[in-house]
Amino acid sequence: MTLLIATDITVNAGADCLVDPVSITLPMGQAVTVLGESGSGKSLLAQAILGTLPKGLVASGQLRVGLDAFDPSQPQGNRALWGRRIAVLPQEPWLALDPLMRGLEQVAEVHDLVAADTNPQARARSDLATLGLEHAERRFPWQLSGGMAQRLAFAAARAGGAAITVADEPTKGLDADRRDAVLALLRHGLQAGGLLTITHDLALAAGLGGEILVMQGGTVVERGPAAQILGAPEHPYTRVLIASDPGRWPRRAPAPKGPALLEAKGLTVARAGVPLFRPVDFSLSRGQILGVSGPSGCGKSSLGDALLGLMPHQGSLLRGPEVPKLGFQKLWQDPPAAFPARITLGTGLNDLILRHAIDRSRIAPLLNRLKLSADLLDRLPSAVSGGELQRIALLRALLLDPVLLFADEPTSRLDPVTQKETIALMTAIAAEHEMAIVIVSHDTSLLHASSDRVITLTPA
Amino acid sequence: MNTVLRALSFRLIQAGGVALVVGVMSFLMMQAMPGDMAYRIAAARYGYDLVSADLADAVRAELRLEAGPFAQFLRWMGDLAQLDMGRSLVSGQPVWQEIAHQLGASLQLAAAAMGLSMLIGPPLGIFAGLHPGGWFDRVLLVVAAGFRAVPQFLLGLVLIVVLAVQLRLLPAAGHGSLAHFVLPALTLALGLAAASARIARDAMAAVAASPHYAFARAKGLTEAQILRRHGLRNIAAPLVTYLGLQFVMLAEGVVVVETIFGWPGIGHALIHAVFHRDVPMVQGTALVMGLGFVLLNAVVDLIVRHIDPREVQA
Amino acid sequence: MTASRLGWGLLVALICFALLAPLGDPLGPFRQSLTKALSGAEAAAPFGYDHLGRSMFSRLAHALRLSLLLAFAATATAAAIGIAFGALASWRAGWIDRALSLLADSMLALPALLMVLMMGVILSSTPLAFWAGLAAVQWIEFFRLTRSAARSHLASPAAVAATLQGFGPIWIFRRILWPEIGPMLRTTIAFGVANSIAAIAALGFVSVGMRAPTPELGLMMVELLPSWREAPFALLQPVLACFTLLLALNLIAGARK
Amino acid sequence: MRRSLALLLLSAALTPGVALGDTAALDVAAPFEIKSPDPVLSGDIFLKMDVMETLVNADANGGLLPGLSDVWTVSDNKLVWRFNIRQGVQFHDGSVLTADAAAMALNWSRTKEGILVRAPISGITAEAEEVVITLTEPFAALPAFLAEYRTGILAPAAYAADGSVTAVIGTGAFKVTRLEPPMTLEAGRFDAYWGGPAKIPAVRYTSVTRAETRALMAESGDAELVVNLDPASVTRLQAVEGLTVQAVSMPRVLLLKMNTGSPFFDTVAERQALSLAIDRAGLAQAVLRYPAAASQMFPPALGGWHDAALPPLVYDIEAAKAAFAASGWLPGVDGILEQDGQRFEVELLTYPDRPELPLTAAVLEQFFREVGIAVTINSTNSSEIPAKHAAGTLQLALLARNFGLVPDPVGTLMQDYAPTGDWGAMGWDNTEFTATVRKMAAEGGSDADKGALAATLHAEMPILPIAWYQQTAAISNTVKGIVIDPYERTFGLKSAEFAE
Repeated sequence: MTLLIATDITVNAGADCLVDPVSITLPMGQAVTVLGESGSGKSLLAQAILGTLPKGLVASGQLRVGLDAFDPSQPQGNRALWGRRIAVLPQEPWLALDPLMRGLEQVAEVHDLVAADTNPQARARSDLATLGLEHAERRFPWQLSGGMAQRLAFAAARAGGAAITVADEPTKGLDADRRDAVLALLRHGLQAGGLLTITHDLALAAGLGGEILVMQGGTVVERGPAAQILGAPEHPYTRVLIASDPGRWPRRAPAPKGPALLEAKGLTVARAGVPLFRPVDFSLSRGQILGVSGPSGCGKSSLGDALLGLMPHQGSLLRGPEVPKLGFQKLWQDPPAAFPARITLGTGLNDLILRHAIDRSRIAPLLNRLKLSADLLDRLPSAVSGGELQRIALLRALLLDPVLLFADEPTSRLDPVTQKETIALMTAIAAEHEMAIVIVSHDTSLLHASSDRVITLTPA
Repeated sequence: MNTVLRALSFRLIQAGGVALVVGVMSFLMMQAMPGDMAYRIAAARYGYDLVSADLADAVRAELRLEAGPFAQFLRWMGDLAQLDMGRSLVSGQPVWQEIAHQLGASLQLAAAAMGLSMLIGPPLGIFAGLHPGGWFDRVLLVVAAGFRAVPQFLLGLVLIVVLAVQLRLLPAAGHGSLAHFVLPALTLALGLAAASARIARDAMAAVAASPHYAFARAKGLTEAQILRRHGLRNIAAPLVTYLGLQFVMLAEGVVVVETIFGWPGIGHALIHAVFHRDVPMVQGTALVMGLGFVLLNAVVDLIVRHIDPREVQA
Repeated sequence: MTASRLGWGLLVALICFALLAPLGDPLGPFRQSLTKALSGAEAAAPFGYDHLGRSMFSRLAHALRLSLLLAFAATATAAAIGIAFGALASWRAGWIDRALSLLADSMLALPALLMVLMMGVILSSTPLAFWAGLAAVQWIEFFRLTRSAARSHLASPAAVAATLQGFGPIWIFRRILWPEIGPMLRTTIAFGVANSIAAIAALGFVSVGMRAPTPELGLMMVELLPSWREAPFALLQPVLACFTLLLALNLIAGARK
Repeated sequence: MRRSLALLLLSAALTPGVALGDTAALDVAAPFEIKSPDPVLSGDIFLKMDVMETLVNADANGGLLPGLSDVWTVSDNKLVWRFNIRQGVQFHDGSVLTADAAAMALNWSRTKEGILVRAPISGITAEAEEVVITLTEPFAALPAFLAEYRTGILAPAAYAADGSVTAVIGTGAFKVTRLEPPMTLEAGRFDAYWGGPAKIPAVRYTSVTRAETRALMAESGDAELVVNLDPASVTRLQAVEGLTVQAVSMPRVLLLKMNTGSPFFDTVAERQALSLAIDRAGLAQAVLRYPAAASQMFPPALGGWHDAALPPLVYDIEAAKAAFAASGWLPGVDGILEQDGQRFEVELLTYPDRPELPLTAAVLEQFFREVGIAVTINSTNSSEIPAKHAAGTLQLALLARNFGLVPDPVGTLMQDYAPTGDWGAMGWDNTEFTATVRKMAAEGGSDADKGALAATLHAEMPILPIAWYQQTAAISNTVKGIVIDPYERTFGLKSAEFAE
């Protein structure tokens, strides 16, 4: 049985065509996954089908859900689908739940108002029980863990009885464990319906199976069964995309061990007197890269702050004698947050040059080395892409001749291809400048591919 | 529960701070008081026609003004510590009684105005906030700015002339019957509604643009259901906080309306007390208004905490 | 944005009138000729005469000068104090923060009217009392705004990065904090000035503000109010001036990004 | 204060002070605020509302009439006065007015800076049906003093042990049913009133400070009687159907007080020159809006004191300049008069309680600048005038003075001009004048005496009269019998009635 047929869906902004004609067929019990990077048009495609395109964008094509036809260019008509025929999973479930409504009610109201069930409370209770959410009935969303919120949102989205589930980037910013949980959840939904997933996450796509469409620049460059696309990609872009999976990165050649820069013994960080993670031992010399992994909230960032001297630590931490005053620098997870938001990047760099009497002629070669165009410096941080901004942050740090760079999830907000380029550049620069890097990531394969040594923090 | 206790203890500390500030201000006032305080009080008591040097001397002796400002200040503060606000220097009535009557009248008027404004402002604001940038939103912005810019006495006069003098629907001024409430309350309410409409509009626009509002749509609820179940409760917290603040601003803004409509009130009392250098009255009024503010805020805190149990950042 | 531009246009027009009108004015705000009381416009007095035969044109210009000057001075003072204290409280934290916050919270509890009236007793000069009283009321808003903005921005990665790069607090204030709170301050200042002007006029109207014969908007209204049926245009002038001024400021403050 | 603040706020908010308006009541709106139930503070309102009465009454010309005392006598040595108390008078609480009760009320008034402290009284006692007042020296104005509101008679039950007044229990035609200072007084007909019950069932007094509001209340029919209209409203209300506007000349005078001890005003010539610089007619028309320019000290309302034969005060700016020049005041380079290097710069003190005063001051400032006098206006609290008078630092003051506080102006004259007083002459001492006033106070005086005093003031000008006041009121045509009394003692409520 075919749940949904979308034929020749396009998205236009005025005369610009943002998505070239795409057709999708979603059979019962099957997953269709649209794979691509930001700007590839994959989200617009989903929005065109749902009828949620932003103002100014117009869709065209034909849409058939079950036996009923809908016109994507008249999105008001699509509203009847929401909840009843198509369940939309929110991107960040903890934000999508009403913060002032208790868990059970968020699900029960859909049974009541959308599905017109006679006993909505009981139905909702059994939904929650199925997902192991008995404890969430009386709780507010902000009292739930991320995973619980995700399951609650899943239950609420599907309570209207929709057979089709649309999930837009359901694993954005999740670590491997959580990603697996989401995968299980989506597969659970697959038992009684169809699933359309929009993602850049190769592991998720592999796990869901079914059909995969690879999009680049608004065009589907390759489509086919999951095993075929992931196993034997044909289009060059698909190959680049698949090669950007950290699991497929080449292993780094170990750096020579020099004099120690940092020597940690029994090191931990305490908050309100309670240690965050079990004490760790490591030593680090110039040119080396240390990977740090661990579950979320175990104090990875705090460890970095302790290394940088921004936070007190417990245990012993010895710094090399020759470390200059501004020798320890940091890269942040969210690149725009690391720059003053209201001044241009050039102004900030100029202030830095004046402050420390840095030779201005060093900037041009560095821009070149980091593959950055000089006119980016005239822009505000918000007008520069995340990958470029992270490289400018690297440039900013390099101007101060650091001996250690603490990189806190430096690529978790970047697309896979950009992530690969950025990490490669960082490691190369570390070798050139004899700089040590401490890199924090939730992605262990990334760490293993790019570090000399990986330590894993375990909660105390 | 302990967050409630923490909030209440914060309000208690604030109450202490209020008493302290009032005390210091009163002391400064006493210090700044020119030497002819006795004359001023005599003028207030007996009328300007009757003030004479003899009367001033009698007042000075009666109130022990010779002791100097510092001694008086200590005396007043001492009384206050025993919860005695003393007597008005002018009328001789207990400050307590005078405040109770006048504040009561102000509060009645303020409550009526608030009630009326809440029927006008928030509904308009919510409607505009549901369609931000639409024609209604833009018209409301200008109309609200206009109403906030109209001097209240002018609005009051226009209302009197139209509704009382021309149409003879309502009494022009005075105090005592329900009908007397309508015009002054309406005068105040129009300005208040202009302000609360904006707050409601901004809160509604923010909530309507939030991911959870979009998710409610995705769940299949209709717009009316979403507004009722996910909109109103979420805008209630900022709105209630603002209305609490507005109530206090109202208590002082009411003074102009009070004089126009011949309404007894705290603003009126305060102006007289300050003008006549009736220090216990000024002190008592300031203290009661300040503590009233603290109390009101404590109540607002509790209501907001009930609506939105998330830990509010101080 | 058009509402905001309209607001700026009105404000600039009023300021120009207030500054320029007295330059070419032969009569001045005090010269009276009783025989011309409430009579209409003529070359020497383009807006007619008030109940004492004084030039409305001249009085209006001087009243606007006074209101604008007092309101801007009070708000500027309040902003300076509030921002300085707010930055100090969030920078130094600890007991300084707690003491300043308690002071602000306590003063916030006192109604503005009370503050201005009490200042009127402590300071003998009325304009000075307005300035001090309104500043004493308004600094709290700037303090709270700066403090909360500073608290979030001082903990932001950008501020930490600046510290790691060897920048001091002044750079952080100038490059990170100020550009963030600046736009918010525009709104707060516009509201502050509007509220000050309204307060000055309201107190003038209840006869506890500026004293006759000083030209002041509220006082002019109350003086001309008795003749509102004989000479509605005379009364309308200060009313319109006040309304336009407040409307301009409200439009500026209320403009949305 | 034992209850908590929270309780206060709640109870104040919930007090049902809300009752539907009683249309059967006659509404009076006036600017005066009720301060307390004590006649010494607010007796004027109780007297006018016919709630409280005095031993002696006065007619519209200031002539004395029997009040709660039907007849009074004075001993041959003029030191013992006997006031016979009217029989059959009841207080509102049902108790009977006795000489004891009256004496008690007067004695309490005496302890409270009432007017009686100004009379040379040695004792007030009750003997049978008479209140006996003994004096230390003869004092003819005593009955007039007993007509003043501060000597109003309340029942013994109205006084607490310390003499403070807790309730208004008078003998008037209306009995207080609600008293809420500072705004409201409501009173219902007192059926046991000795003069026969009033025709109107109830009266209500509302204090409304803004003149514009009062005028609107008259126009909208809210209040049947509105007193103290502002000048601009008078013209308008005259055109309103269903209203009658009454204006009555009253014994209140707008005065310019000068320090005759200062070098600016120490000669009669200088004071006359200053008087010539004032355009009284123009000022009265612009500020007061009625033709009330003072041509001499006493207005026509003060029969016997006003002398139509006196040459009226005139406005002549050139004569004023010439007179100043003759006195040695010559214009300096900037036009300001100078004498021996001293510039003619003075401070003019006034107060805003009466809105016309600062305005008048502004007008005077312009008049005086014309002749070369630089005036700085200081509009401040009224009490600054007696305070600066006492300190000797006063230069010029603008004030409004009522000669009818006591129906006999001699009381005011004694306070203000025999020889000086807080609200009268400053640094002026005319022994003959003083002697005459004192004699009149003790023994009473003839019209010739009064005329002589008025002539002296007119000639020596210790103070400059500017304008005479008028009492204005708007009366609804639905009521009959309202009286506008120049002495502000009554509205005539007890005999008024609704038309139809």
